[in-house]
Amino acid sequence: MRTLIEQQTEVALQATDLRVATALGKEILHGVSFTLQRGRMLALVGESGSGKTTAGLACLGYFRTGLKHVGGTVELSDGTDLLALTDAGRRGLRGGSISYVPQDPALSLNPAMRIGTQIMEVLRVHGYGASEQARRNRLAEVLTDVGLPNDAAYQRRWPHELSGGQQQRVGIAMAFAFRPEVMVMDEPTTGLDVTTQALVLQTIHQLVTTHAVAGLYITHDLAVVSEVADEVAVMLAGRIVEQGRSDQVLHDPQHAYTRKLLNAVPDLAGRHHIGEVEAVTGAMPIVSRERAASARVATPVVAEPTSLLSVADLRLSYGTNAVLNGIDFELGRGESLMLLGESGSGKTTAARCIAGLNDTYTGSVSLAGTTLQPGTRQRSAEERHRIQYVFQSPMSSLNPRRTIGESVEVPLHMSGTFSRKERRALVLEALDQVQLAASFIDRRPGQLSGGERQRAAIARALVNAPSVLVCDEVTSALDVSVQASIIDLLRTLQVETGMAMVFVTHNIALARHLSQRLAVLHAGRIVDIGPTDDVLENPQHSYTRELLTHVPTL
Amino acid sequence: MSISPLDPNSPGTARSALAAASARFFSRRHVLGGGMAIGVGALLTACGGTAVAQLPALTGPPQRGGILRVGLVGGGAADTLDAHVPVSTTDIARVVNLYEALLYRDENFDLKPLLALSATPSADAKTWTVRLRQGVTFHNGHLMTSRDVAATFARITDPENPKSGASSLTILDEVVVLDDYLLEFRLNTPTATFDDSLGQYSLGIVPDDYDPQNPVGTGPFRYESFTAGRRSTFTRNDSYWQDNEPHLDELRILNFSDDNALINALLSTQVDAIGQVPLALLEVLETDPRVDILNSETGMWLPFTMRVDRAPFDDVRVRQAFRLVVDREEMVEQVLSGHGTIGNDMYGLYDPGYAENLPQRVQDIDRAKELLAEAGYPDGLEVELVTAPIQAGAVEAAQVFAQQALAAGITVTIRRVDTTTFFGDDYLQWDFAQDFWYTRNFLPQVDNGSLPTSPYNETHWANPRFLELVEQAKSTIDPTQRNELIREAQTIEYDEGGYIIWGHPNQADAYQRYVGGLVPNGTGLPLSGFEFRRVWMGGQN
Amino acid sequence: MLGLILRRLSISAVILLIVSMLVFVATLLLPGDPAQAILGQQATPERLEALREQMNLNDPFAQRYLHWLGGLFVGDFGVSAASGGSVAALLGDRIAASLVLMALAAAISIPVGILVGTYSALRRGRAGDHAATGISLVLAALPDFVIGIALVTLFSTTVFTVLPSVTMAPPGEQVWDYPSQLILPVLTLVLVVMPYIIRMMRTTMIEVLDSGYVEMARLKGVPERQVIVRHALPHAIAPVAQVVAIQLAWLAGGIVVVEFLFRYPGVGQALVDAVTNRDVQVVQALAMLIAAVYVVVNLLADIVGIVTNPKLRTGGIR
Amino acid sequence: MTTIDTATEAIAVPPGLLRRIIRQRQAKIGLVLTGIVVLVAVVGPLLLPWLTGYTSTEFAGRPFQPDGVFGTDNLGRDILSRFLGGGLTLLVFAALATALGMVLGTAAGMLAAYQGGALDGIIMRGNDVLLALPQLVFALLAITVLGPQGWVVVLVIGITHAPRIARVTRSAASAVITEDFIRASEMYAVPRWKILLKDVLPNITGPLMVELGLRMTYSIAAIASLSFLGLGMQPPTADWGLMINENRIALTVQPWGVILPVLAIAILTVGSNLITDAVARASATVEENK
Repeated sequence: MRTLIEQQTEVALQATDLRVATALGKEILHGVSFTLQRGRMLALVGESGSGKTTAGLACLGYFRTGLKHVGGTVELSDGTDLLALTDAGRRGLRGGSISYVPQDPALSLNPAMRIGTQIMEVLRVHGYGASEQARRNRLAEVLTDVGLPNDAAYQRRWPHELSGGQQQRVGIAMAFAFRPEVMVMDEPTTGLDVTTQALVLQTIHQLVTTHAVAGLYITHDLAVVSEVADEVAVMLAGRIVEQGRSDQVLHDPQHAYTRKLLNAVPDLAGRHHIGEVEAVTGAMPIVSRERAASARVATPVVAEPTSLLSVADLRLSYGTNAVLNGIDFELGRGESLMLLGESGSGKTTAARCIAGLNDTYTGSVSLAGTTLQPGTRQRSAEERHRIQYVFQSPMSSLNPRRTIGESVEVPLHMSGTFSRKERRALVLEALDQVQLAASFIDRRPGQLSGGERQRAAIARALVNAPSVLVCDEVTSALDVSVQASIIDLLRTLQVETGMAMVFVTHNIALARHLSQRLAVLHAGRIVDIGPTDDVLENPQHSYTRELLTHVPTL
Repeated sequence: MSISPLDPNSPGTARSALAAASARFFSRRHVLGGGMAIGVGALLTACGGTAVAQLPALTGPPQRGGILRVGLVGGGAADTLDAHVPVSTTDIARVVNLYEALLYRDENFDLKPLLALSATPSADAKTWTVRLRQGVTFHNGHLMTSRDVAATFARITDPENPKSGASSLTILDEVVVLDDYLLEFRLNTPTATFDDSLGQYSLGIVPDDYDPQNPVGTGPFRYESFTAGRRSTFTRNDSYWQDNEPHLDELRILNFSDDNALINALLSTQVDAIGQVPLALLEVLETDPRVDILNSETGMWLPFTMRVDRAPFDDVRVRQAFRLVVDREEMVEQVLSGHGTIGNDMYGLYDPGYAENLPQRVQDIDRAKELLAEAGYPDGLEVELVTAPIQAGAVEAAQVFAQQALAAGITVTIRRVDTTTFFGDDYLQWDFAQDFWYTRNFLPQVDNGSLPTSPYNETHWANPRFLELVEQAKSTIDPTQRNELIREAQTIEYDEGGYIIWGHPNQADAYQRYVGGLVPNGTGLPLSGFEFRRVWMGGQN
Repeated sequence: MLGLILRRLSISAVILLIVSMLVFVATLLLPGDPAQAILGQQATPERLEALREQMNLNDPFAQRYLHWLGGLFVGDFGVSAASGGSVAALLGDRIAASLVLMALAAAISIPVGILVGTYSALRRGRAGDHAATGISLVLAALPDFVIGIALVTLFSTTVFTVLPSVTMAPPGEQVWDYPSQLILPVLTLVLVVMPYIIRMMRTTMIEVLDSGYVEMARLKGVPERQVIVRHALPHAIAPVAQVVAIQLAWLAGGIVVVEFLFRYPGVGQALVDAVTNRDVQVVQALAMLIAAVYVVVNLLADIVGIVTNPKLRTGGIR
Repeated sequence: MTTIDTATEAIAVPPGLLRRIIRQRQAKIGLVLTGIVVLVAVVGPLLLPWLTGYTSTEFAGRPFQPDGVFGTDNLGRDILSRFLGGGLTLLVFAALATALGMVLGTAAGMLAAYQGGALDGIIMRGNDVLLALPQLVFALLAITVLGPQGWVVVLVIGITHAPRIARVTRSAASAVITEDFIRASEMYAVPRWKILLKDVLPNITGPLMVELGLRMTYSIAAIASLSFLGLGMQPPTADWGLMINENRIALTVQPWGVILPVLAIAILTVGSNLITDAVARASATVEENK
């Protein structure tokens, strides 16, 4: 708050003591206040469920079904309280002087309306310009503003004919068309690739500054905040816990939660620890006995330099659509390799081929010199044990109808060599390894948090003491603070058990926290591979270089 | 349902039996007619009938003029105007009014002359001399003579294309024209009751140049229009030979698909008279002040049939036991709502020779159990009863029988089949089933169902003494003597036969009170045997 | 788009073909000989042989099937064993009568159902919605004959006696010449069919109203009426078309009970009569007819789905 | 180490499906309604002839007379006795048909969803073929061929339910099968039948229970309809559908023979539909919480 007063800027919207409750009376916003100023961007940061979207929509006087406004005001620059207006009054403002950019344009664009018509609709509803022609001109103009073609053919396209980035630009164009005073953007870049995200962020920044729009940017991504926002408000469970200029908040956080949040953000440079584990790489050599021994948590030891897992000329196509175009890499014992790629790069497919979940590939996957059969069912029990796979979403990878114990036990059951008692002992041991109490054994996934579920899923992979652990985006579905704890766990495990790990991710910022080696996947090929530092500091491929320049950092 | 139109001796006795019979002879068309009556929807919704004052019954002399609209259930695309192949109820209604046979059965089931003045047998009963009524003209104006009669019988018995009546005329060798109004029917077998055959409605006399496309007869009404399965219209035959008849200007016969629609049509005055009303609904109709019921006792019978050549019914004690378990009064009450007379296990109810001397058989469970025990079933037995909706009341009778038989330790499993199956390949082979017969005298009935040579011997009855008596009776011209023989034969049937004849259903029709001239009729044909020549419209029209 | 429609069309054709095989094979399971059944007691060996020849009963199975199938295309459904007449002649008027019944029921239940369903969705949670969903829940549970008998008891026989409960056009006239007789059968069908349309319309509308693009439209400041008409309704059409199709197809089968109840002279009653009499040719013809109605109606719904979905229309994904 | 979890991640344990069903008002109403009718149907036969003086097939008087509490039927039997004795067959047959349909449909649907490919194609096209004949028409066709017998009715109603259940099962199972825990089981080479039984089936109980209720309602309706058409239960069985068929000819004179069974069937189906709706709502809540 104090920082706002110093600014000599015009207030466009002031939210004071906003309170929102569910229809049943449970309050979910407990008095939120913030100010939006022309030409400046406020980032509303919080993890899922913090109430940030509800607060954002309240700026448009809109409450989703099941929610109701129970207190507080939203004053506009002319002093009117938006929340005191009638439905019609609010409607006149929405899309006009206050506009909204939705999180998922794929869902928010009407699939049965041409994009030009959808943008024109805003202009018509609010009576932009004097004539239809004026509106048409504005439509073309705003499309150009957001960096899209503005020809008639393009305007006649259907939403499904656009890429995700283009769809989001249309969403922005729609929000910007009527030249609003205030724009509320709800995670507009979530789900976009880094490169696209960078371009969209740039567009937003440009629009907000050049047209002096007051922006509210809702996000969970602190790195993005540092790129776009002038001020930051950090939300936790329906309250703003810290608010201030973004450089101050990000570099000198006052509130413990902000600190925790920042601490958990992975960092491309590997400058700080996320969780309790220090970055793996940086100055460290890939494999270093001394470092491993001296580090607070040791880096794993590679006993034999020979490769444990060897992937050669892995290819896979769905029909004419080639997903993998020949992947080759080697993985040594105890080594950690990151497979980095954006969506569609084939990284998950490659991981699944290795684990035997995808049996239609050509090329070979060998474990300790033995070429494996493509499908898990063709592989021997021993081979299945030695390669384990952890799925992306812990919501999906555990059977909700089974107890954690039952799920974790499955691999043991299938090996068929253990008695009931032994199985239980092994399950408990695995739960202990992932730092879950023994009491979890009889719980069901529905009773667990996302982080706990992911731990349980990891426990299932560990129960057979594998040589290779393949982790497929295991943190992408988790909030950043939980992500840190999981990364922490994986590193610990790797050190303790000495297993090799393939870590598949789209998040390059995790590289230095996890992996000794880094492979960059693009369009089904590995374009760059080598020790993490080498690749990050001296990228060979233009794609890697582009990627690196677009990564948002704190 | 068996039998009738085709058989020589039973004039006018067939209704849906007819149907079934002809179903067997000409595809199974009309089994629906009477058979489905109950169970098909009905809701008597009066489209009126609320506060109409009770109309007085018609009195006084018949009035001339008016149109009579008659509703009947049955008929379909195969309906015909051909004088000699009537199948459905509506067919019969049409032929009775378009054509006339030599003799006919009146409402008391007495054989009366129609186009013939007399029919007399020779002493050996092998030659019958028929004297024709004079001055009768066909609808086309031609005078009816012996040649037309001879041509008619030639047409019916055409070996290439025998008509319905042919099967009862197998005893007929030739028809000899003696003069314009005198003929001789020469038979190959002595038949003292050949006149019965001549009284069938399916033996209507047609001109020698008869063409069914141009249906010409001597009947009280002449053909006007006809749509198969829907309606037919007839107009008065102004040159009809009976004095003052017919009274009506026009007669319309309308086909209905079911009882429900039929009754509603009557109540909403869309028709003036309807034939064959479900007996259970008579009371409802009676409460309507505008409607009169024609409730006729008949000699129709709806028997259970036991095959006397198959176990367990090959043992006469079992057959008698089954006959003794039936509570006939209850049968008539439950199945016919009381509208019927109880039976005494004998057919030919109106035959002058009917064995009225035999005691009425009544339920006697103890005796039945005894008989069963003697026959080797001390603990009762299980039988399967095959039933089908062959006639109103058939399936119901089966259920009542099953219930009554329980008391004697007889477990009756009812196997209900559809009529097509009932009259299918296994017809006449069922061990224990049902059938339906119209009013018929004893000898014609025996010809149809109780001889080894009969077309419908469903009980496989072949008692030698019985056969002997029947043969004798056939050639006995003296009625008293013949009746004596008949009584003797019936006694055998009564003591050993395969039929359980528990009752004789009434024929119930309903009509608007302004319709006059309808009288109860024992033949079993609805609406006074379809004799609409006597009907007249009172008051209205 | 055309390709998609053609594909659907050919799938429908194949389905009908298989149904026809199924229906035809059913006859082979019947005991007895159809020629014998038709001729009955009149069957002499010569006549039997002649009729068999005429009915192609001596041909191999496949050939008989093809002959029967070919007959279907030219409207030759064979000969009714019960009446001896041609099945086509038997059914001609009845098809028209049934179509009248179906068309009336559809013409009432579809628009009313859509309106009530939409109303219910828009008033979610309020009294009007509760009433609509409650009543449609109860109606949806009731078998058709229960609804029919309830209506008859109410309007024809016991409570009021204002409407006729059976259809009985005098011979030679058509059922629709007597509109009052159509009221109860049509009303029964409407009450049977409409709850499903209401419920589906409500569910679909609620889903659409909760969708991102409707929220977006509201956040754009689009007036509520325009939100519903332009953004919500078009998306509800395809799913509702499916339900309407299912209901229409249901009508094709459901009229059996309703026609039987009201003695309405349509194909449904003909079917019951034919089953009662084991009139196989008629049962076959009607089963094929009803299957064809079902398949065609579903095909139409699919086409509506394709046409209203720009993704499919422009040959996009899927 | 500490697990950092935000507040919302602490997920409230949803109460069991059954409890959530019972909690709904309409489920309670539905249970009461269904309970009454089931009680009548099950206990009714035991009370005969003690309560009414007649068994369900004994004669009490002439047809359609007002004797006794509700009068007599088309054959002069006591309507109340017929009614009390006539519900059990309907319930048992409906339950059997539903069970048959559920087993066939669930198996086919799960197999189609899980195996995919050609088997899926065959099963689903087979479904389409069966669906092309409306249930009643299919039943009538079967009855034409096989005759109106109890087992035919059960079989044909069960079989005609199967494709509809298979569709629902398939779509529910397809959603489950995309879940990673199925992939995990496959990875551990868990036998396929075990995956279907342990991983898939328990996760589609919600939609299956809805389907069970729905199919039970429809089975009751379909079997009663067939009896009503005279093509289901055969006389002299006491059966509600058949009662309506036998007695509706006299609806004006003696309405109880029709009204009693119609009421019972109406209450039964409405009750079971209310329960089904409650199940659907309850299992929808589960989905959201998952």
